Amino acid sequence: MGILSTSRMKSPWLLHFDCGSCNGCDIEILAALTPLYDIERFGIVNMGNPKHADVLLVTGPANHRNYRVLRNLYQQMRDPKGVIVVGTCGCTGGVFHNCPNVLGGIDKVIPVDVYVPGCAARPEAIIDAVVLALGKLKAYGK
Amino acid sequence: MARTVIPFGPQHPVLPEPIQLKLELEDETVVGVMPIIGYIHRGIEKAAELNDFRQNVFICERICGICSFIHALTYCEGAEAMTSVEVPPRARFLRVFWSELSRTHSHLLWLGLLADSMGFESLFMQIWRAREMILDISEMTAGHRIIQSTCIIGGVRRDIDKEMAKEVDKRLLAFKEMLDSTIAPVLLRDPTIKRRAVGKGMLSKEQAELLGAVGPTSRGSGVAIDIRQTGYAAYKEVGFEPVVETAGDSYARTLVRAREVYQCVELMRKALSMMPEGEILVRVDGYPEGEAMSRTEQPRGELIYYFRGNGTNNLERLKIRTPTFANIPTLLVMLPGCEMADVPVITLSIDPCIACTER
Amino acid sequence: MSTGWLIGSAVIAVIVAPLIGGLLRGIDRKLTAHMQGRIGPPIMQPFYDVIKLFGKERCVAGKAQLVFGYAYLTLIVTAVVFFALRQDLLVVLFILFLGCIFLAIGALSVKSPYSQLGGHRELLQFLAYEPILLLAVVPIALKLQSFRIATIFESGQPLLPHLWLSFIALLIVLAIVMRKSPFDISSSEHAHQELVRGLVTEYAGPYLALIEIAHWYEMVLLLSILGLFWVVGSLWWLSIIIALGSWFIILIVDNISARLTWSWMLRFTWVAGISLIGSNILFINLGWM
Amino acid sequence: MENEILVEKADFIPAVQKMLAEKARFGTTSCVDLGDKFELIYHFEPQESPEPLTHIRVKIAKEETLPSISSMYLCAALIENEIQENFNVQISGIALDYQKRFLRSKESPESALLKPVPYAPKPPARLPVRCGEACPAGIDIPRYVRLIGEGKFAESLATIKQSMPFPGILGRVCFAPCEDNCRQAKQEEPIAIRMLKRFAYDHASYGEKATAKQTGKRVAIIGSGPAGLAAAYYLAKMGHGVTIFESLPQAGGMMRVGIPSYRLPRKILDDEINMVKNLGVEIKTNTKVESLDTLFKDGYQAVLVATGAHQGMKLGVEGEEHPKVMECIDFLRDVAFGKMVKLGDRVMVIGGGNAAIDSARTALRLGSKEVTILYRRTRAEMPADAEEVEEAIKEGVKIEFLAAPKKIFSENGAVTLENIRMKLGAPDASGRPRPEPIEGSEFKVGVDSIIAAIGQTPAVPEQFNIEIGRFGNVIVAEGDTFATSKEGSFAAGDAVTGPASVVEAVGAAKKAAISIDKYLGGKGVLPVEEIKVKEPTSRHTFLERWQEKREVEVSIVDGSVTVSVEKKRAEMPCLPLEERLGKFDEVELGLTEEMAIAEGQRCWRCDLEQ
Repeated sequence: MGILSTSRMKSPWLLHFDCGSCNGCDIEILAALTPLYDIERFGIVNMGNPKHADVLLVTGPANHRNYRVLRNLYQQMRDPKGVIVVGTCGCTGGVFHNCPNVLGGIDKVIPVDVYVPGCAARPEAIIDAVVLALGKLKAYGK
Repeated sequence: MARTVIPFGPQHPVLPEPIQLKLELEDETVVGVMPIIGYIHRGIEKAAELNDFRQNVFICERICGICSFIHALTYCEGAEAMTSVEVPPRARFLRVFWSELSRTHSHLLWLGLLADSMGFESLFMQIWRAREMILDISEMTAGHRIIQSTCIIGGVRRDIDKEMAKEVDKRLLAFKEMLDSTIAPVLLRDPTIKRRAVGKGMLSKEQAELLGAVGPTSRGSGVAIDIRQTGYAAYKEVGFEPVVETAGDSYARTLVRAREVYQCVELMRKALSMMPEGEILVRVDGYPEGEAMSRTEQPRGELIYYFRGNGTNNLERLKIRTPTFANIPTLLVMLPGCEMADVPVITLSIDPCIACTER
Repeated sequence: MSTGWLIGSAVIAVIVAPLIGGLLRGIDRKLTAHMQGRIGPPIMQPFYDVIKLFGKERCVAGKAQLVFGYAYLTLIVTAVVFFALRQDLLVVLFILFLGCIFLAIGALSVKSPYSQLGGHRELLQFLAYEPILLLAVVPIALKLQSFRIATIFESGQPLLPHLWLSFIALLIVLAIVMRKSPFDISSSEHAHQELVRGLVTEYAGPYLALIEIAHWYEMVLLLSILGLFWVVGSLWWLSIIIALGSWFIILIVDNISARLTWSWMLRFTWVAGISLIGSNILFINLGWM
Repeated sequence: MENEILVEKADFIPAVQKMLAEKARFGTTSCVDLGDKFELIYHFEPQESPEPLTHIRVKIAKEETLPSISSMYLCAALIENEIQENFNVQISGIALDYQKRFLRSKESPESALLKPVPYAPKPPARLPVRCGEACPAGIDIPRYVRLIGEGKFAESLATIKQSMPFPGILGRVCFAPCEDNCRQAKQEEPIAIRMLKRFAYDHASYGEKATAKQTGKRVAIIGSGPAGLAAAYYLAKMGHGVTIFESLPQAGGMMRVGIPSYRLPRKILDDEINMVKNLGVEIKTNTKVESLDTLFKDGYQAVLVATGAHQGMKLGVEGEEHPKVMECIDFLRDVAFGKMVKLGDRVMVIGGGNAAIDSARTALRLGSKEVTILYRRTRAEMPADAEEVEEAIKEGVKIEFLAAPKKIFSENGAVTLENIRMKLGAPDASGRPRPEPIEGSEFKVGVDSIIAAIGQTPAVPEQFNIEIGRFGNVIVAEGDTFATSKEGSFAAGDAVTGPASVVEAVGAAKKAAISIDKYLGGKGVLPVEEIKVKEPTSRHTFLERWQEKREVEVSIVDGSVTVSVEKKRAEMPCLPLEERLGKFDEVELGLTEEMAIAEGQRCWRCDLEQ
């Protein structure tokens, strides 16, 4: 394992986008930053700038209005990058599957690497998912 | 510098949720603002017409993850009114308990975000650490950290026995102690916080009334509106008095919420101690017919549901008016004239919950 | 001191400075996390970040920005070299200023409104601290009758007892350069800011890494200038303690305050900084210090 | 649903206007698609929340256009936009059109909404508070208590001075109706408002600044008691020349002759009188006014009669003329002026008011061994201050409740008092239970002196030629103007109300001074000093919830005690009992700075929120 892939493993920067969730997962992502879970232990930082981020965390189902924003964000991110969907509704549509304005899961818009089910997903599960997504970053360029 | 238009959102780290504010800037002074909403519209009102009226509880709960219990409670109150169900008293007290639990965690979340938007990271961390204590209570009593999912039509699904009530009480006291020792002094005394919040985002009492502001936003301007005064669930028995500040700035709204956290703790402890023995759930027969309104006080303000049923399994119409929806127009008064650096603080000071607003 | 020795030390400075800077950033993040009740990232984290950024896809918003970014790094390194060569302190500072201006122009050269505002604020920030930094040199020169760093080394007496007022003013500058609360207005260390790290919004991948390294150089240079206040023969290690001590004070202040606005910053730094240094100069002239 | 109003499209706007006129709050609008029609339900909340909502229901055909109500209720614009988008209902003239991305559409007028507000925090509007309303002098109590809590003693004193001239006196002797009305008393103990007033006087100084131009008018005031002095103070400040006529050798009235010096040291009294003198008021002592007409002849344009109530009331029992029976008011006056009064060892005081307590405590200080108070009712009905009663009991005064004198006669060379036991009956006109004698329960007590302290009445000379009320000998004065039946003469204080308190006299004198100023052609505006302090922009309560323990060192004459002042009312440090007897030193020592600040911070600040 080269120093570059080690660094990639150790420094995933996050971008969080709320794609129409109920806030439940969003606040759990924020909670993962805070003292009890302290996601920064793993070098994970919430960046807020797609150009700097490595991992995109999406919550909620895609809808007719925001899927363009989501796609835009995804395209602005630089390789290597990974996408994690947090919450059941983002995975499949979940409880909102028959809502008129909902397209369905995030994977209808952009490719997804890791799915985190749960309504709302627990912070432990989110940290776990980020670590799983690192596998993709590690394998980049090989 | 000429006029610049800055798209504030929909994806922006200060806002956990997508709302777009098109800010027109002159140098760094905001001269115009245009909120653009609709990024997370899911069509829950329509979906509620497609589902069985009993299932709707679960979808209403997921209108907003922060105050999910109160959404479920409002739906249930309306549905119970339409099906003429009398909720057992113990269930009503338990509903008060979980409502206040939601409110506590929502206010703490907001206080944390406010500190963060001011760049006061260590205070943010402290507040969220205190919030974890509330989430632990939620997990202990309801089985989930944020979406309690205990309220259903006819009562509640889970009971809190004596032993657990004792434990909850103990934890609430510990929580209060933590607030007293770490958070309240900083919020009250730190000069940098005051510099960022005092006098920022002024909303006078007249404007608050004119714009129909609700909840802490209006209470921070001296309008004492609190729907809990109507005495729904068991608020009448528990007793309640709204918290009001008069200054009308961001700091006043902060204080309203901070004081409400203390009030919530008291209400929770009262609800648990006054709770009578008995059933927690009654059987619901019949289908919703006619019309009903139900109103509750969310952490952000007044929540209004309008129901119309036609005697079948499905509702004919469900209309939801959320508090943030009523509070967004106040941004048009508060933002113009402020500095760009104050935009996050002022925007947050109405505690926008976009997931609620857009349903 | 021989020329060869000096050149050797300059080479060492160019290599070692970013290492020290990165390490300090790592310790900074760890300490901050501990102050907030968290565990925090590993100390080597800044290096992981930078190496990872080098491995990212290249993307640049405009060629011009790239040029300005490189210019920033080059000028900062030049300033470090001049410092290591014990040249004129004024020259070192002016090279540093030039570098900072290039960074701001780089941010202003792209169309993104965040970057524009960030660049604008960087210039304001620059306006706030550069006069202080420049003025702080004057009392040193008054005391030693020379602007040369070598003179300070040769003087044989510590400057701090005479110039502690200027030293305090320099602490404010350090806080601004380290982008710490309450001064972190143009590109916050904290991500949750209204400008989304405005200044460097449009730098991505390896270029962001370069900017980051330049920041490390800048911080080490500033700390070294603070260290100059006590470089005397046998107690030379005190200068390192002083530099690290001031760095630690900045960390604590960062953790107990919120971010304030640029207008406040400008007022504060000018009033506090200039009055501190002004009174220092006055006292020296009166012979009190 | 209840409270629904069904309207046609044409009546819709008038219906909303009616809601607006009733100041109802707009809640929201629900829209239902009925196939060929839309039904829109506008929900309004009546002004008195929490009332059930009122609903205005209007049905329109799908192609019809409904007028927007956003010109009346701006907040409705958002929901109208939403309905327009979701249901394709046509609504015309929405003030804020979010869909078209304009802040205002062309047809809507520019509204107040879009103007930025001035960016300065305003102090919240102050609400009437119970303590302030209870104060006869109308002092801004919450403000001065807050200022002491903030450590701004001089500003606090100035606040008191704005509405009352004698903080030194009233800080010691006021019966503090404010404390009885303190909202905090319901849960904890009331704020020690009187002690804080005294503290402000003791720890800060105040210079009189605002004085109006001289008017050249002259006013005579008869009597230099609290009412006379306060009226003189205000009239002098309003620019009139004031002369006070006092028949006694020293000024001060009842404050000098009725209140013993252990409660009100003479130095404080003299200071306050000097303060009034420094404003240019002339005080003529040993001058008895015989007639009001001579005053008018001497060139006074107005006269204020503030003669007080110095006539002791008769006991009305057999043998009352016995030489060993003294009027309490005469007794206290003699003591005040340093006359030797011989009481003997056993003293009996009859009565239950403050005067009785004062007499008893004075008697103890004069060397009497056994002092007993005889009172017809029980302690709960005693009109004297509870604190005073307590101090008196502490000092060794005995109180015989439910007993009344029946006969006084000499027996074996000593005075003997025959008393009768009483029981409480039905409430009388004053609301207190009427004492009724128990037949056959007479008992005898041998004493050396008897002090009658059952009340006083005003004694107004007949030559004054002013109307005297039928009951209680009081002067008849008009309620608002304090004018008496004689043109140009006014009256205030105990002479009008009968025996009352210092603070009531001061409050009445203030109003009388305004009235006199108006009579003399002035505007009746009291000159008030502006105080520049930072007003609170918000009510920082949850301070009170801090469980912070504040321990305070309190030093008492020698040695020191640690008092925890957390949440508790400050306790006034008092002179130890053994130091009190035989001396007339002041008993209350005054709060320390830490105690006062802690006490000031304890206030709930009801003036900022109810």
